[in-house]
Amino acid sequence: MIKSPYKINKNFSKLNPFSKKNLLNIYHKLYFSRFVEEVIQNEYPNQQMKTPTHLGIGQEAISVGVCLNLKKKDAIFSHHRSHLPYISSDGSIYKLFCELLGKKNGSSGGKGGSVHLCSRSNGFYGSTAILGQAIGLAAGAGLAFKLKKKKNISVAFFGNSSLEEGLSFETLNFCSLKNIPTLFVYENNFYSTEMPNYKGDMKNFNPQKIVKGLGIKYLKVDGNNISDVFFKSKYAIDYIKKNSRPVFIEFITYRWLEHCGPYYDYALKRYYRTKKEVMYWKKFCPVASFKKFLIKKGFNKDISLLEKKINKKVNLIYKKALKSKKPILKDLQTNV
Amino acid sequence: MIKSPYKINKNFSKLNPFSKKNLLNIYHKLYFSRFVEEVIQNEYPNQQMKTPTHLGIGQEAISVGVCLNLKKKDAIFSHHRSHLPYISSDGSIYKLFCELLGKKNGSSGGKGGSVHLCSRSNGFYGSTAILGQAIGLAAGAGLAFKLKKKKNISVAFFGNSSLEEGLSFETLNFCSLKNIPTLFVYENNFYSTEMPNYKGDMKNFNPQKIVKGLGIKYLKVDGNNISDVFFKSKYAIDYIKKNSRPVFIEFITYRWLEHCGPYYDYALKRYYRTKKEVMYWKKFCPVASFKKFLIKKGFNKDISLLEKKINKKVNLIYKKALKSKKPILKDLQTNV
Amino acid sequence: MSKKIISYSEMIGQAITSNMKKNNKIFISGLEIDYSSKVFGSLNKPFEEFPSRFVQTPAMENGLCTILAGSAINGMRPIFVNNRCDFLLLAFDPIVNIIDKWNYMFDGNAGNCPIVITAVIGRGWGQGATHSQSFHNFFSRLSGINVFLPTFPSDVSRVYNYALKTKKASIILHHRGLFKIKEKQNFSKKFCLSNIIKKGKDLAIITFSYGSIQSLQVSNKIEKKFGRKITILNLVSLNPLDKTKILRVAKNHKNILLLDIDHDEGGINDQIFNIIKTNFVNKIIKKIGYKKIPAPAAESLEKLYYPSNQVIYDIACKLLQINHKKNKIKTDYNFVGPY
Amino acid sequence: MSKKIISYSEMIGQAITSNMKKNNKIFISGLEIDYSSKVFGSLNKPFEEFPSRFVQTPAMENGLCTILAGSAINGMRPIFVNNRCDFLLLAFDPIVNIIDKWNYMFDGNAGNCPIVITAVIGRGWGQGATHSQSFHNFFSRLSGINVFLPTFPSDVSRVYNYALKTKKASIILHHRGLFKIKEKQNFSKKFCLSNIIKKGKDLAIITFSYGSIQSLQVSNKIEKKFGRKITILNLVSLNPLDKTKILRVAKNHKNILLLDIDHDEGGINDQIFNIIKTNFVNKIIKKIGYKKIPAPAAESLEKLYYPSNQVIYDIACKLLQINHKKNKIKTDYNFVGPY
Ligand SMILES: Cc1ncc(C[n+]2csc(CCOP(=O)(O)OP(=O)(O)O)c2C)c(N)n1
Ligand SMILES: Cc1ncc(C[n+]2csc(CCOP(=O)(O)OP(=O)(O)O)c2C)c(N)n1
Ligand SMILES: [Mg+2]
Ligand SMILES: [Mg+2]
Repeated sequence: MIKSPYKINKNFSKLNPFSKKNLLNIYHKLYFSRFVEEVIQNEYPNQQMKTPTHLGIGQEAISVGVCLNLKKKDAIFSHHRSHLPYISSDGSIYKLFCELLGKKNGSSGGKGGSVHLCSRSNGFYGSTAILGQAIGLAAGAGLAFKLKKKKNISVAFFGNSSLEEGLSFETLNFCSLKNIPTLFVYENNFYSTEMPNYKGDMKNFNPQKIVKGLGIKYLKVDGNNISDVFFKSKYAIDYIKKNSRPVFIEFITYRWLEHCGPYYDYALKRYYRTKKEVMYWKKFCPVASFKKFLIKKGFNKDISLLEKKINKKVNLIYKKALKSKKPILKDLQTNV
Repeated sequence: MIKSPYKINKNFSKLNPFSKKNLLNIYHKLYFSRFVEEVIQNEYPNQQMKTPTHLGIGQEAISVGVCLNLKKKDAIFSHHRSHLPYISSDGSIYKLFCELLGKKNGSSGGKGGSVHLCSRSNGFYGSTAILGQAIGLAAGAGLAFKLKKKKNISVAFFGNSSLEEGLSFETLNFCSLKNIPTLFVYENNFYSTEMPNYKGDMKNFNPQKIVKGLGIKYLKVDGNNISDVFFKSKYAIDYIKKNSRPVFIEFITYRWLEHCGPYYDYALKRYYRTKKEVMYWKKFCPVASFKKFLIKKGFNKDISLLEKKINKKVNLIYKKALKSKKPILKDLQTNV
Repeated sequence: MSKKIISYSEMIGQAITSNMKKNNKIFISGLEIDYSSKVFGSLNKPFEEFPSRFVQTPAMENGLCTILAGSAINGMRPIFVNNRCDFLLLAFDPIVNIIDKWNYMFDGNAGNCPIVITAVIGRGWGQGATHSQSFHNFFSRLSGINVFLPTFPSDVSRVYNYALKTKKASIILHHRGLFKIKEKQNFSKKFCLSNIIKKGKDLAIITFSYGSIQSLQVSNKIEKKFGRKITILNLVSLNPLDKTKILRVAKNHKNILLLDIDHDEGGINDQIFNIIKTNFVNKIIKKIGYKKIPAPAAESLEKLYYPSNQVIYDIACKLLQINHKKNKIKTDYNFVGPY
Repeated sequence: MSKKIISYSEMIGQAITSNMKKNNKIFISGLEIDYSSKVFGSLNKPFEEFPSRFVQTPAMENGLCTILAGSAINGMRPIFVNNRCDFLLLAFDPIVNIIDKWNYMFDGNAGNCPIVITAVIGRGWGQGATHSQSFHNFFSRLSGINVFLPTFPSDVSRVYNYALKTKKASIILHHRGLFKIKEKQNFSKKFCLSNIIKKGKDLAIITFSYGSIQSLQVSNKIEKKFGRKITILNLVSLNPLDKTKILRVAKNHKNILLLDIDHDEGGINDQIFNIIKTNFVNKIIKKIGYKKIPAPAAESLEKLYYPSNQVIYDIACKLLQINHKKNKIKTDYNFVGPY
């Protein structure tokens, strides 16, 4: 069984100086991400969202924590598990639902599906379905910022397999060589599809040594702890801006659901990991653990209000999306 | 100016226990390699060898030293700078000349040119013109040995740029993961075409850290010292066979001539490196320095005899190759 | 035994397994190949019988293809399995610069490179632009690689038996809509580049892969409704192309319909058009292919992007000078996702 | 000024430089681009004027192409320079899955990706199979990328001016035999997909890149010897293809010769053949291309592999029903290596 190298809920105390409003804002983002994904999870079996969908439930703290430190003009790219970074960068939920439902009002007019989201005005430049591309594209956006002498940074969200592709190696070497202001967000969730990385494909693979061997600053962070994610990525982003150098962060996290689709693996009798393991990791839930911290602070009521509000709002938006129009013949050949 | 991290002719004393015959055999191989390349260098301007040719003069010790430790059934692959590994694996010089001259008797029937040599019966499986391929192909040959439960190993000869390609990263990870018996011979000659690696493309690139980060044993060796090359590659090959694990050796060396063609860069007024630098490195000549060692041992006469014999033989072979037949229409569409 | 019904997917597994039994040089490699679905079930059987001959790998299409080519050059017979044809783009260098040319570049002196590359062509259920492509039109232009697109279990059987024995490399592309196709297992074992899967004198359709399935559905309907009979030539191999058979079919038909499962301009449709027209000036030929745009994800657009049975039906009827107007025919493509 | 004679290579440099002056988003990247030869001298001028806008890189074709695509998506106009078209195989994934589809996949909401990719097509002097390929037939099938193969300095000027301004991505392929072609610099600046570079009523040749040069040499000889006049349509763009012009030329000629600079089956020749035959049933069309094998290295084989002027001459004469028998014409391809 794969265990976390960190203790549960290690520490949120660094967030103590934050105002109540700020703290609730963070929780808002975490819970909102979770709930949107849960709506998709629940609706997916109805066969209305006909597009391969990779849910991020369990990994919310990473995108929320990183994106809290970004500016609207920074550039974000993501791999296939794209919903969370899209949501965290304030991409429209209506457009997300529409995209999944194949509607004209989707973020990509229905042409892209779950793996091709974008919200350019929010800095979410795009997600793609081919492993590694997000890494190269983000580096390219960073190169553009550098050439344009802008102070912005670019960010790539990606997982284990993307890192294995030669593309990532080439890109990291380039970014190191050319001083590209890019943050590499490596979501290490211990699995690629149904392969446990640490037994399988990445058995001898040491990201820290490799990344450092390319001259790039490397950090390892508990990806389920919003406080850690927030402060470490803040540090990284400051570092990038100050030194115009890339930074690579390995976030430890865990995906609860199956690789592609809405179910728990154990419910489908897939045996590449045990129910016990999933249950173990649920104890590291980034949303619940932070909620506990806030409840200890006495924000009980605010939280349940906030949750109810989100639930209602998101459900309404989903219904609206269901009713919105499908793209038709005249849309087929536009924007080629 | 790029300087060697090693002292000149550091030490041949480990070879002292070798018999005279053995020592002269090593010198034979070194001098033979050098002289064959010099014949090509001298004849190339006559425009009879119409194929882009990358001469290895200055780098002889690596292929000679490595190949002395190989068996006929081991598998060698090489990048574009292919003559030396081909010669060291006892590939026919007649076929080499014929190939360069575009003759039917060439090692590839004239279809391949300088970059596509092969001598399968001698274990030289092939060289290719695309950066990185030799690395992947050698790993594949190693995989085949492993699957066939053969005790042989495979070897890849390649330079700086091949190592930069994502292909090398993917391959090294694979070999580490699957316990592939492959020796990676990295000929670090400080340049790729006209780019000084350590100022340019490889400024932040640390092969040792990267290779180790992939769980592979790494050695760094003075590639101009035949004794070092011989013993370190012997050690590596024993290690590979014993542990069924890959080994990566970085050999430090220097290419004397232009990237592609027979001239000295300074003679063509190319300024990416100075004449002074080339002259400095000539003092590390792997052939001359070993010769000095043998002369000190009193093998003067044997050496000049051996050299004369080689000169005569090689020149004759070249003349024979010049006279041999060109491929004709009926050859064009065979072996597609 | 010989009357057993077998599916396309099972046939892949059976063909691979029986060849593995006979030849211990065959092994299977790819990423995600021990994914529980095992490429729509097609690898279940070989995996059960020869788990140790599976080489599951990291994500490294370029490296893996090069490595497997190297193993083939050194005497093995790798089957490089890909869950999508699109991923092969990352391996175009070893495919084109090594596998295609190895034999020729060394004039046969460096051995063969008998790798078998298989890949699934995604279609429908929101696969989108980068999970639904097929590069048969590109691969077919190479000289050193066979390109096969089997339609039926019988094709699968013959293609694998051939590909796993020939000295040349092969690329086998499986359309995702075919894995559940069933057939009685009493078919001929003789390898053929193409086969006539339906005979008729009124029209000839030359097509392959999922195009053959659609053509059958359309032809059956036309036969039932109007008694008009259609010949369907199923091109199992696009490289080499069965020019003899194409010309034989063309000779006997005035009207010919060409149906590609990619967009049509500058592809195999044009090549066949040329072959026919160069020999028979007066044939009436119509071509069908996708629109020249990437595949959209939304279902409503997918339906417009992929030629429906209706589109094929209408054009076939036009060629047959049947005025049907109100007749509707469904497209029977009911793949259920997500992957 | 306007009467200055300029070479193809100089024109590339000049076109890039003048665009760089006007648009500070343009930059140049590739490996070996500060190699002293600067892609046959073509980058000398931009490098002199804007050395800081050169991004020289390690060997990383896939990574680089993806990165440059990312920079284009973020507002820059990269020119991705390649010393050989063959190396692009390593970048087929970003070319096909990103650059070609970026606009469509996001329905225009994720911006354009206006990258310009240039590459040299090697030929002769023992380049061999992996340093001499051209993938125009593949690239032309993509929907989101323009494919240009300029023949003359005037084409170069117009193509670069267009490609560096349009929102779409472009691939510009330069045949190595063209870099020394010279022309007076008083040509029209108006961009066109194709142009007629010679007019005559007896035969039409439709071709491009180095094929246009060979066609000119052959036509001039035929005109001198036999007084027969040939039209040559120089296709500067293969994607989009100038169908209107092709049909206009076809309309006025009974005999048409198609000449590709790759092997011909299933390529642009077949596509043009189809376009013409679909509209004009009775045209007599001959096609010329390379043999369907990899390029050999030996000079004696290269001469047989690449269609010589003699081959074109003979076929043209046959179409013209000229019985010349003893007439010889040289192939004027005198590139000197090594690279
Ligand atoms: C080039 C390429 N090869 C294979 C795939 C198929 N594929 C999609 S997701 C995936 C595994 C992803 O795992 P990981 O990178 O760890 O991300 P996670 O799903 O865990 O977030 C694979 C192999 C692909 N999309 N692209
Ligand atoms: C994929 C690819 N990209 C570019 C080239 C062009 N090229 C040929 S050799 C070379 C540099 C090789 O330098 P290095 O690897 O250091 O080997 P050396 O020549 O020093 O032995 C380059 C860039 C190529 N052959 N293949
Ligand atoms: Mg993962
Ligand atoms: Mg080098």
